[in-house]
Amino acid sequence: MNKLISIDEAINHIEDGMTVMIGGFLAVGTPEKLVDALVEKGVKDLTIIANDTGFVDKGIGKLVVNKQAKKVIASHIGTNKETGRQMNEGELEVQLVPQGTLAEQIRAAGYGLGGILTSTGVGTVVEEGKKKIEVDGVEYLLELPIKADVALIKADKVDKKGNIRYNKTAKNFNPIMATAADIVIVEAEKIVETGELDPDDVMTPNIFTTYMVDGGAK
Amino acid sequence: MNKLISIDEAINHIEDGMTVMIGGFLAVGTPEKLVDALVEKGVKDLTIIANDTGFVDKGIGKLVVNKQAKKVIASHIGTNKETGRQMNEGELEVQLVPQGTLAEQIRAAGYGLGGILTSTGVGTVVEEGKKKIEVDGVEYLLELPIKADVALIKADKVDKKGNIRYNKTAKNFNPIMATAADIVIVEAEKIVETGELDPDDVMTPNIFTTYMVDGGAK
Amino acid sequence: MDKNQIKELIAKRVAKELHDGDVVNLGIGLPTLVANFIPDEIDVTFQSENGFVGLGPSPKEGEEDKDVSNAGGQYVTIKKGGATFDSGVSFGIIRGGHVDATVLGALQVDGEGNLANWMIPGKMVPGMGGAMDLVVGAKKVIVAMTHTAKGSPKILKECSLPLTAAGQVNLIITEMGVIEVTDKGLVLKELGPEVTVEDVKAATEAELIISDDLKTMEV
Amino acid sequence: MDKNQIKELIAKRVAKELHDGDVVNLGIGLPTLVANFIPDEIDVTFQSENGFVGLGPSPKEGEEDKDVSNAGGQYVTIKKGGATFDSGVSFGIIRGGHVDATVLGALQVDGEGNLANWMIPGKMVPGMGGAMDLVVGAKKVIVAMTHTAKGSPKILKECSLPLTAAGQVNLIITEMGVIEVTDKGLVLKELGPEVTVEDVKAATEAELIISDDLKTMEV
Repeated sequence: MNKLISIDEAINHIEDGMTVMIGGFLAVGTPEKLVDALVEKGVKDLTIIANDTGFVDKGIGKLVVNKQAKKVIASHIGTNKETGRQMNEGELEVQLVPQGTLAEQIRAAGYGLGGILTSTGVGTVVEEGKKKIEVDGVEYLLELPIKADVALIKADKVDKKGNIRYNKTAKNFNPIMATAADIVIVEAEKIVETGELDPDDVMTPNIFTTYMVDGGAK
Repeated sequence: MNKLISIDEAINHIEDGMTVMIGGFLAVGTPEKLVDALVEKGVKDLTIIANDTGFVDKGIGKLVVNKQAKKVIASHIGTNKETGRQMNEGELEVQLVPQGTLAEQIRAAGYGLGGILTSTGVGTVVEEGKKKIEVDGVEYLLELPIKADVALIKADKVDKKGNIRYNKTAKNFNPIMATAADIVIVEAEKIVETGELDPDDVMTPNIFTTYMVDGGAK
Repeated sequence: MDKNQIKELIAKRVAKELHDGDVVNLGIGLPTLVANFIPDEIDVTFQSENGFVGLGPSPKEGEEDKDVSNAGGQYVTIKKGGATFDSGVSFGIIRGGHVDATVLGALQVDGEGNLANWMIPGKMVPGMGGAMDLVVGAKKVIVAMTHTAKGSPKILKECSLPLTAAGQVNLIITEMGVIEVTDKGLVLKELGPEVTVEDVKAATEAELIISDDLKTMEV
Repeated sequence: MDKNQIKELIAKRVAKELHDGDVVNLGIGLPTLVANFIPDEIDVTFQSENGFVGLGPSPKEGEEDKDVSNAGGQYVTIKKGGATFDSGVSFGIIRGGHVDATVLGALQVDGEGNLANWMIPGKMVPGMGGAMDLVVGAKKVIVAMTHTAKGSPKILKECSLPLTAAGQVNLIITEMGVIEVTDKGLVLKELGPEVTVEDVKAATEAELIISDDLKTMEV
């Protein structure tokens, strides 16, 4: 099974109306080449799940500026004015989620949990519409899994079998999102031979990787 | 802050009646020197949380044989006949938990979740006494966090700041347990200087490590 | 067939259920043998629930790594391109549906796809280990076992032992045949060598629907 | 005091709340300055919620690593002995109570320890980012802010803006004083330089209990 494909082939798996998770934290660890190719292809009505919407000219923000999203699920949109503008003018639905809760919801989808209980958001607008569950006198919100059709992941290294290694703070949501989508596409700075990564050095096991593309070194 | 102490000093933190988590999977990745010291000290009435109770002469089983446990929470006790004997004769309380559920319950305690929903155990004796929650027509069990007073962890390497690296399948429950106890004691085969472990190579960040002991290379 | 031939037959037939690219977890005992019968041209990744993918063969004597074992505690090897992880990730992989097939033995299976394989009250209570998670989480659950135990049927109308999971079994492979668990009940799809449909019916307590397209088990 | 002196005063006073061995998360803006005032003899580990512990100073120009930034997106460094991890682990650390103190700014705080710092409806809706998790999860929540905004009190009887969290604030440090949130209400423990108790009361909408042991803020 050859998982290494071209960026164009990879992007062909993304269609109008799909739900797409994209890694990165303020554009650090975002697969920019996949995002650029997605902008170029111009698929529409995407639901984008990400920590934030980056900047107007960097990271996930480029998709928002190009009006390819109908909905964004994120913890923060403040660094991209266009997201706020589209939201205020009713062009874009934005669902704001506490960052730690978003991470757990994605992990829950990837790891087969029906949901998790968290205190985060209790007593705030975040609890609206959610089931509350009391355990030992403490009130928690039941937060449900969030999964996607496709996850776009940024790696430092990937071996040809699909084992992934991330660099420093470019991890953020990437390892979690890699577990929670039907198709996982990894943009790697370096593609290495199988066996070059020691089993203990792998951060995302090969079984999660559907495809990988060569992002080239910067 | 010097976290490196002797095995005797470490064991002095464990008292009669405490709840102790111990890493390992059929004695692979169990901190044997800490267990031996605990056997020697002879503290009693422990609640032991572990994947399994190892063997009569290896791993956690030695504590059972020495009658130091009043309760065991584990996924498997079949490799240690003494655990079964004590259970059948009413000398020891044994709570059996599916392995994946046990891992999530410990993680939930370490990571501040009020519980998690899982399908594992639905329709079996595991669901007895547990709250059932339906989400989108699927029934889940609410499994609650499990934490401990002390966790005994086996590492391959630890740096002097407390950053941990595990070897191969000796990870198992160790990284999760390291998050879920008031006092975390790490037995390392090698103590290395701070800085020898790259930040990307650390598997358990230093902030979880309370104390470490030199387990010596085997 | 002697005992070993029976085991080999079952393991060989199970191997044919696995596809290129599959992630598979093999239980302790008979299921372990399946790894020996994967054709060279297909790439199957074995997951070991104690924490890795890329389970390889046993090491040569003297070359064991004390920190590399399988879920039964035996020393094994990790193949090139394998990856290790903790129990949380391991069962995330299992529970999250990232394991294509799990192969395990059974004490009892029934027509509803219920499985009992972890305890006999008052007699044997080893614990469920990872079995409950595997059976609930894996996309396909294959029970691989001898058809009867000391002459008594193990495929029952209703399991009498405590369940490992309710309604999760997809396929039962024994030396007497291949049985699919369907909404309508158990369907005998393939007949083992040296047996007749009547033999299988006699050795099975549950109702059996005989497939219109009944074949002989090929291994 | 000019604006910078005020910020420095607040940051210096916050620094005195931190102890040897503490794990601390500093919010964006004023709280970031706290790192500059930790005495050499104590070892404080800074956690950055985008995924590491061991936050170090800004890199020299030209020495930035594109993959090492803080939660504000600025290039930073990781100290020797630091460790990186994903967002799941990062917020596990935060939610699980492994962060001893979080220091953050506020739009409003009230006598119940409620905090509002993430949105002004119809005007500014940046999102809560990691603030809600930090405020709920950290053992001690320190609000570090100027006492008023354009002359209007920010310490109110009741927050009017959407809350970040209910009842989680422990300590409020401004240029006018140090205020502890207690079961009985807000207690003024220390008085800022150049102000009187009456000044603080006038600039605070919430009721203030004046500590019997009122001290002058020492920095």
